[in-house]
Amino acid sequence: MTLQTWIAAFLTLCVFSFLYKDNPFYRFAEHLFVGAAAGYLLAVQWQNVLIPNVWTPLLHDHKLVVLIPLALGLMMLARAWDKGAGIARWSLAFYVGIYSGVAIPGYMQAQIFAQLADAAKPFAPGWGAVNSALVLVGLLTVLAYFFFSAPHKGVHGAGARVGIYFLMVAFGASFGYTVMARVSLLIARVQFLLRDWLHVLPGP
Amino acid sequence: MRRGPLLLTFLSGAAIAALFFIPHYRAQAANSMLLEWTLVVYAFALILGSISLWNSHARKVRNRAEGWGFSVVTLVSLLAITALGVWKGVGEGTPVDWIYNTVNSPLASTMFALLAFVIASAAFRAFRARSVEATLLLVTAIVMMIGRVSIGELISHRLPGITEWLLDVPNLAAKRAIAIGVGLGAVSTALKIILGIERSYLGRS
Amino acid sequence: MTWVRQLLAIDRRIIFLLVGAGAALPLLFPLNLPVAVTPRVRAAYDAIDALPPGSKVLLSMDYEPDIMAELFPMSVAVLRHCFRKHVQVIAMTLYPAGTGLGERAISTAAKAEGAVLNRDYAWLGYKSGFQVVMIGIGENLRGMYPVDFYGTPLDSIPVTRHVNSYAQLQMVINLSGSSAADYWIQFAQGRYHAPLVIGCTAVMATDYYPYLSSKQLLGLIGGMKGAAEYERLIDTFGDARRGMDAQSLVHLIVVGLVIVGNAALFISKRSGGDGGGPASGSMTR
Amino acid sequence: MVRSGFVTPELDTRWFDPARLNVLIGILLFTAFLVVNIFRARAKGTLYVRPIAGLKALDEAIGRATEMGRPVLYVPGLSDMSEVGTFAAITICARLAYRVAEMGCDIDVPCYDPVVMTVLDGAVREAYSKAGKPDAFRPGCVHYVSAQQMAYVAAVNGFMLRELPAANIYMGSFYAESLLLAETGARTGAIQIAGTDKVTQLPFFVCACDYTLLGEELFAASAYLGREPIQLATVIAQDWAKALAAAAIVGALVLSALGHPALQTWLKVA
Repeated sequence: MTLQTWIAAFLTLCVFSFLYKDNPFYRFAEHLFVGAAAGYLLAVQWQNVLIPNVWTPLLHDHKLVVLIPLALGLMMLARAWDKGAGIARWSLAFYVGIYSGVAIPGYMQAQIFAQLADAAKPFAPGWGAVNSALVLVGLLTVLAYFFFSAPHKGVHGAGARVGIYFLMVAFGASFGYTVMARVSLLIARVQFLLRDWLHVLPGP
Repeated sequence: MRRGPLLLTFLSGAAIAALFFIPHYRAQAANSMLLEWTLVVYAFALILGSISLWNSHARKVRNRAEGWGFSVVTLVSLLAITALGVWKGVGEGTPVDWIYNTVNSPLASTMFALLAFVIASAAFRAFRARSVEATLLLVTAIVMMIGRVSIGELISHRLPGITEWLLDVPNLAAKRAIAIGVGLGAVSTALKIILGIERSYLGRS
Repeated sequence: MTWVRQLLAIDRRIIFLLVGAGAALPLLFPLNLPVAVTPRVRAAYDAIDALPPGSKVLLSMDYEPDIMAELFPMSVAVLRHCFRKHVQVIAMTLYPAGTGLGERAISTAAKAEGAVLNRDYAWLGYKSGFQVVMIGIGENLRGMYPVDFYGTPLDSIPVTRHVNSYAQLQMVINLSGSSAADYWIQFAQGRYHAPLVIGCTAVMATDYYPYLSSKQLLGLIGGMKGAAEYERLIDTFGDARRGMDAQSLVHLIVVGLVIVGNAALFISKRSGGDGGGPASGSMTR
Repeated sequence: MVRSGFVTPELDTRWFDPARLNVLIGILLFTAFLVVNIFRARAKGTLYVRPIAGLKALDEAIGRATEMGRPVLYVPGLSDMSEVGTFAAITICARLAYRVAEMGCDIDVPCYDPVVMTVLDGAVREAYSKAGKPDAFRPGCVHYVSAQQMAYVAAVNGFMLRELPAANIYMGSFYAESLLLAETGARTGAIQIAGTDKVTQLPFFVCACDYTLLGEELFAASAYLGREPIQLATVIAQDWAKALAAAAIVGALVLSALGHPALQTWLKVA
């Protein structure tokens, strides 16, 4: 446990040293990280995909249909040689085809229709109506900003200008929240150094 | 030359898009099977990627390029962890799990934590109210940063309400327009691919 | 106005020190400022609170250690709430490195609330492939997870015995720091109409407001602050609430830096200075 | 299919889900827009798409890199082939590599996703041969770095500080790494151009880069760069769909107010 904490603390400080300037400690941590991450991901794919989805069904359950993805995968590997580019193209074609096919109804349903239906619901009563109207104005003007087939002139131009203001408020909101997220992560790191490594904070 | 792969893209894409509309249990089983196949293809692509990584660092070591010693670190860790993972597994309590928690996890968390510092420095030097737009962005950000944490409430009881309104009205409107626009962009790109209009992924621009 | 120029040219490392101190000092000397509960977190709490005892929820904890600061305290808080309400939890993760964290979150919460494995919750562990798993559960849970994390068949576990797909679940809760959340909306909610509550990192939170408005999401817990609010709602004091003082202070520092930076630039411009170097960005239309 | 379980769900044997009819109609309508505009584009030879400022800067950036004899760094986003931003990144990379090959400078493309790496490697190779300089292609210029986000950032940051690329171009889907990359790039004094459909990250790119393509502009850019009529046609088709969406919202609101909620109900996804 302590060895683990010490190594983790050392690596944490290696990365923080980057704030001072690029240095051999950071460079060491960077290269270790790249190798460790690649190795980990490979091992995970081996244990969690290749074994259960290829090895076991093929050798234990004798499901020959598994030969198809296996072949596609091996064809992908052909890319390691320049001459294999043509072979690997088949695997890419399949892979890209599947994800495009999933995307079409997926986006159409969850991102377009669901949002349209909600945007088209009747205004809330009372003061809520003002907010509903503002949301509608914002929606239409931002759509106008992202309208590419006409120059930003006249009514369309004015709409696009209002749209950009809405966009900026939304960006500002994201921005504030992002700062919040990053600060939280820093706090947790400091908690680790002070509590788990140096023991100057009481335990959880 | 590329007609075959283009046809394969069309068939696989059209099939899986059609399966969305077919609730028949056999159709749904086929749907899952096709998706599982992509996982296998990805796993092999990752092997390919790791070969690329290996080659680029091995080249540096071979040529004794500047900082080649660091590349040795990458090569050794890549090889050792892959071997350990394949041999002993990656689940709870395995050596790879221990290495992950000791090396990968603190390194990744600390890289994330660097962001807080970088943001603070950028806040001082780069976040400038140069125009009406930039000013709006900054003012909103400041209201959010103060209004969403405890200190905001001590300053004014209204602040949390204002932040909620900003999120619920202007933010919602803009994010919704973006969701619709990006959604259409996504559908359009996917259609272009399936119909063979977009072929850059096959190495043709 | 040389002092303004000097201020603008300040070494970034001084700013780094300031931020570091801002994060560390409140941890060492806590003030315990109050945490206000925001409506979306309350909505998430209310949605879970309204589940009758014996209901079943699917909890997917889709994150890795790098962002656990935000999501781990949230997981513990949500789990404790479920256990207290005698809501049965079927927990899983879509990240291999999330397995250890998920298990730790469950055991922490179970110990605190006296929940028992298989009677009050089941732990399914990791399964690869976002869309594959989400669609797979809609079709047949056992196709994805024939056994739980410990190798017990799902039929031998009281919690999962009668569960075959989203149809037998009262709610899906997803705590994630990635596009996994989008896919849960697209598939679990969009395709299979499961009632959905999401907890995410603060970065992602603002993007989900349209889905709250359209009722695709019943509630939203955003970041460590959201977790702290949840901790307050269930009346516990965890790591999220402990970090909130530091959060306030560092926010104040960042806001101060923005204001000072802009003010200094303004003064230096008025006195004919060059504004401390070129603008580092321009807004593109 | 059901292997076990006390609950045997009724097996669905329907061949069409009527509740999803609206989605199907939406897709067919959009496909029609696309086809119509492709024909229009073929007939006219070109279609109007408003200029996007950041794109002009791309040529400038490559020019500067050539003058300085330093490489161009192209970061194609940190996502996989299931994300459309990645496709835009691939198209833009192919066009950019063509210009780079023409001007005779060097490009480096570190990849996050191995499949994307395979694709980009092919695209860049092809761009070099199209530019008539297949021998100038440096094998390994498109390379895999890491599919772990922060390991990727650590490596690319290191590259920026040591190799000092003259231009850093970020196109595609970006997440937490955006500011870390863009800030380090700004420190090295490189020209920086970014474009992403991930709105959360835009403020950071806007602050730290010289030019930024906002959201959808990324998709339009990939079509615009080629100036091929067919590609532009897709941008116009999207505009038509946006106009229709706006009209549907307003129409549904008016109809509901007049007591006919049918359109609003129809839009609802079951």
